[in-house]
Amino acid sequence: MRIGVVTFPGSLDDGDAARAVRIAGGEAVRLWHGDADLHGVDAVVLPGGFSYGDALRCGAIARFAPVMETIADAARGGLPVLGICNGFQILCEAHLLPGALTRNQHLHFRNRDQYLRLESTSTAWTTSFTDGQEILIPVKNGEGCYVADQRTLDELEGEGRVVARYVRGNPNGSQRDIAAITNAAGNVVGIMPHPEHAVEALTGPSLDGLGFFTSALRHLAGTAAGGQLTGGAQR
Amino acid sequence: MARVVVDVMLKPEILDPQGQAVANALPRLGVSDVSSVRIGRRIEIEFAGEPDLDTAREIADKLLANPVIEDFSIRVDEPAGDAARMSA
Amino acid sequence: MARVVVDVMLKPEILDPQGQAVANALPRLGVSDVSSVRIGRRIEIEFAGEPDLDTAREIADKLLANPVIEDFSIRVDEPAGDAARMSA
Amino acid sequence: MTTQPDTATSGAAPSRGVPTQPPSAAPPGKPSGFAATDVLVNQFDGGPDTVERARNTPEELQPHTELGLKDDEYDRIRQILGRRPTASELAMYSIMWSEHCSYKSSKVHLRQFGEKAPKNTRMLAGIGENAGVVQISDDLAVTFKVESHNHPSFVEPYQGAATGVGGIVRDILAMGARPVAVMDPLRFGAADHPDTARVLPGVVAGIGGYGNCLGLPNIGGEIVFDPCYQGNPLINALSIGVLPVERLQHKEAAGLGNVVVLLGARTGRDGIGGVSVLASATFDEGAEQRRPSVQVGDPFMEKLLIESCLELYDAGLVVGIQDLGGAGLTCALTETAAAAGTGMRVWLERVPLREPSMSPTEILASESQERMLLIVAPEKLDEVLAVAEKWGVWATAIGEVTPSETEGLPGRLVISWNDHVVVDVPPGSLADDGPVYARPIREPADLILLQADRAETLPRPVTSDELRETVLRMIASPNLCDKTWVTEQYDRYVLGNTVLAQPEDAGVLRIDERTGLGVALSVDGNGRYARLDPYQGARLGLAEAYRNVAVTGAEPVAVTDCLNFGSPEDPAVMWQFAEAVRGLADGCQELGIPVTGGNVSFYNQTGAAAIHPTPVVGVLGILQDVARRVPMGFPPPPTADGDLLFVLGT
Ligand SMILES: Nc1ncnc2c1ncn2[C@@H]1O[C@H](COP(=O)(O)OP(=O)(O)O)[C@@H](O)[C@H]1O
Repeated sequence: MRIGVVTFPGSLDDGDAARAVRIAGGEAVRLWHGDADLHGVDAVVLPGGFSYGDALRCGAIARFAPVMETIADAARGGLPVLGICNGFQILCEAHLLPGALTRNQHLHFRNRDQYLRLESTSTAWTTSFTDGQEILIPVKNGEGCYVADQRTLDELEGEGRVVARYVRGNPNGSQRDIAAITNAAGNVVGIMPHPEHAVEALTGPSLDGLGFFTSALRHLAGTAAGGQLTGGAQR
Repeated sequence: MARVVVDVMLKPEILDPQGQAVANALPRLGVSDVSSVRIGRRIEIEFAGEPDLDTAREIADKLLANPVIEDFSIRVDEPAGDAARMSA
Repeated sequence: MARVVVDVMLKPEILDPQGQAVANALPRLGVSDVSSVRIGRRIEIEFAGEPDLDTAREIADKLLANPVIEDFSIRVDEPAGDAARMSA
Repeated sequence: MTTQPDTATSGAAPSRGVPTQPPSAAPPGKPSGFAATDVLVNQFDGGPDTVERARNTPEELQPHTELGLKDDEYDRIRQILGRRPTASELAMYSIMWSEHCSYKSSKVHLRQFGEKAPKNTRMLAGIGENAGVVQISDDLAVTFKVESHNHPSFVEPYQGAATGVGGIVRDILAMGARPVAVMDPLRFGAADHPDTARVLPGVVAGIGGYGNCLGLPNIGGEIVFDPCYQGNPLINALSIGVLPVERLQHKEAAGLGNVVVLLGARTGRDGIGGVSVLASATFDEGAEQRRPSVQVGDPFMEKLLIESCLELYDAGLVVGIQDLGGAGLTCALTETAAAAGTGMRVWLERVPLREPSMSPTEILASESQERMLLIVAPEKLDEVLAVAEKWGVWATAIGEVTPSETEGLPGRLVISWNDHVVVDVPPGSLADDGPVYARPIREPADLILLQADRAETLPRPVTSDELRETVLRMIASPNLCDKTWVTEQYDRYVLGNTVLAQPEDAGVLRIDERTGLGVALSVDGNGRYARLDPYQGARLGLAEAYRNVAVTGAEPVAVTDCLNFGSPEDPAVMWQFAEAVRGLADGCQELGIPVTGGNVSFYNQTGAAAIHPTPVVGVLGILQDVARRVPMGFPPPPTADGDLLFVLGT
């Protein structure tokens, strides 16, 4: 299975996302922001970092990169896409996910090991987890506070599209402790913390991040065999 | 000056922690009659030729403001009048 | 509205990487006649009573602007006239 | 010969051969707000001060004192040139002969590092290069160095600290390495002083803002509070990089006819007069006027600069490279030419500018960040421009390498600006032949009293209540308390190779995923010990860093240092400096590891009061198998049940 990892100018965790894909057993394919061709990948990761220096708003400019136009179309067609941190911000700016990520309430960049609770395990990126499972992965961001209007939030909750919530403390003030969400189809997931930094005992606080990448590989194997994504609503 | 100014502010219902932090610091400066502070962005767009409000509006709409959380207003820059620019 | 607006912009000689990045992105939106973009902050200070320019100036000087790299201008907010506020 | 990154996202074809500089009708340079800049901006009859004009007006008075040059230094310049210098030349000499660039007061002492250095086969580059390079396996080397950005960070904490990180990272990059981590030894005034509340959050946000955005994990540092740093905090920054041995780069501008390329951000009026004034003068009065000379950093541009340089190295497109740091183009042009012993011809009007009205002197003195100088073979130029275009950074051919001698005379650095020759100098006279001083040294008069006031005379806690109170007071003290508020603002995970970071004694990085090869790094210093005894204080700093590296399981192999002191013109400070250098050199000799590079920061004082002498020492160690690193915490039970504790040493 080939999972593309996009590099924008200013992407930083792209190498780490590619490493995580490899450790999970996939083939990582590096994609370049200026190249609209997805080179036949089966899924895409938008990595963390500061694309375009986070000028204006995080993700605001990356959204207009040639590769993003292709990815947006493919995502609407069901391509599994995982946006991590800056990637999550890009997905929101591109309107592939609802809401927005704003300045942390405490106004500081914050890097710590963070507990999350998985709340939707039927997305393309979370089937390796069990519902309600608590995991520990690093969070590191300055603008990770998830906001959306009440109706959107209620809709996300109602449709089971809140993928993960912060537990034992909310590191950035996100509304309803939201750490990760998905689109209605369950193929596009945005997550603020960094699963790619919890895939090796030597360098991470746990191996909990690996599940996101193995989920995608499992999901791809399933769809290749004719399986269907059930989406968040089926939870 | 062929300049258009776009002001982008958070929608009123969106929390503004930065503005809040400034407001909270005011009593220490001895200021007590401020009821709220909101912090947004001011973007100055310089055109090569004539200032073009329509283009500016399109830029603002697509790029400068995020409609999920922000409103914007747009105007051709009038030369500084009463407003004293201070080089602090 | 008892509101004072403070505009804070980088001094002209100071590098504005944000404005630069936005200007560089404009051709992707099909915009080619913009020669430069500068990004600053717009701060709205709401007073409980009368808007107080002197207080606002002190707040701007001490809290809102970094005098080493920024200039600010300050004015009582005139009700939106020509400038259309758009809720995009 | 410019690539214009008009948009990083578009695939626009490089627009070559476009002169970026407006024609000579440019308006005269306007003062940038910094008093000494007015002195630098020396315009005559609408044109700059040229070599020809200097020949014809030998008696013209020049403001050398205002630029920090002593009378005899000025006389030497006239002697070297056989005429008075032009305004641009004068500015260049004042910058290159400043304490910061010439090491004129420290050179005679720093020699010991070389003289006492143990035999070493690992060191591929040492003192005199941008950073020391240490071979750690058959095919890999690391380069590391610590530097100060003290004065700029006091003036403008965020940008000062941010550009401090940016500067040291470019040093590492210039050696051919990919920067892989940073560390930040910091010293502030009293924790409860109002100005500390201004400086500390700004500094921390600046270091985090720049390092995080650059994608470099922060793997350690120090935060020390002491009133002696109140008016003069110490902001030191360390960076480490990794390179394949054969990718080692050099700064020599070798190869007649090779092209001199300026890569990176456009040049603005940042920090003009910064090096010579901020870093080499006492920092008490006039801070207000100096403010505009602060530099503003753009870590996004630096990230692009890193990626483009690495791509250029790997494609073998670079003959020589030098970062632009404190002294901007002046330093980069003279050092690359002097190192190769060649001449150089530069056309200044080709330099891409942020402000078209800049004068040639300002262009030469600008400390704009995120720039590198490349020496490129002419046939490779197009490829170099294409790489720059790909990453969206400016690349401009601004000059060429000229013969090392013509008609028996050594090569010259000739710089013109719109057909006016504004500089014509032997490059070595700027880079290598600066003044050297053996400054007078005298033991501080108060030292005997200070040493007589021994710790044994302090009251001791005796009762258990007193003991309890002492312990609580100690763990609550700013120098010992938890530093999470600071370290949480730094990304320690990015790049995925951080094995140990805060709050461990040393940072540990995996260098090679295949073999498990790793390194450990620690920076330490203790100004209070050094104040009591600079010789022992420096040795203790070294020993502490050495121990911190050793306890992770690494073998310590190399040292870098940042020597933060008061004014070298004060014999007592100079004595402290001499003693500290002697102590560090002796310590390194005893431990058998070399000093590979470092930095001297003088004039750290408020009024006449110098800071404590503060040598900060970084030690690098190698772990053959990084998986065997030893963290400092006890493993949680049940793993640790029944483990025995030992105390080693005396
Ligand atoms: N305290 C020191 N110990 C060892 N080497 C030093 C020290 N201070 C400066 N050096 C070396 O002197 C050379 C010049 O230093 P510096 O001017 O800081 O380099 P750069 O040109 O990168 O700014 C460098 O090679 C540096 O490593």
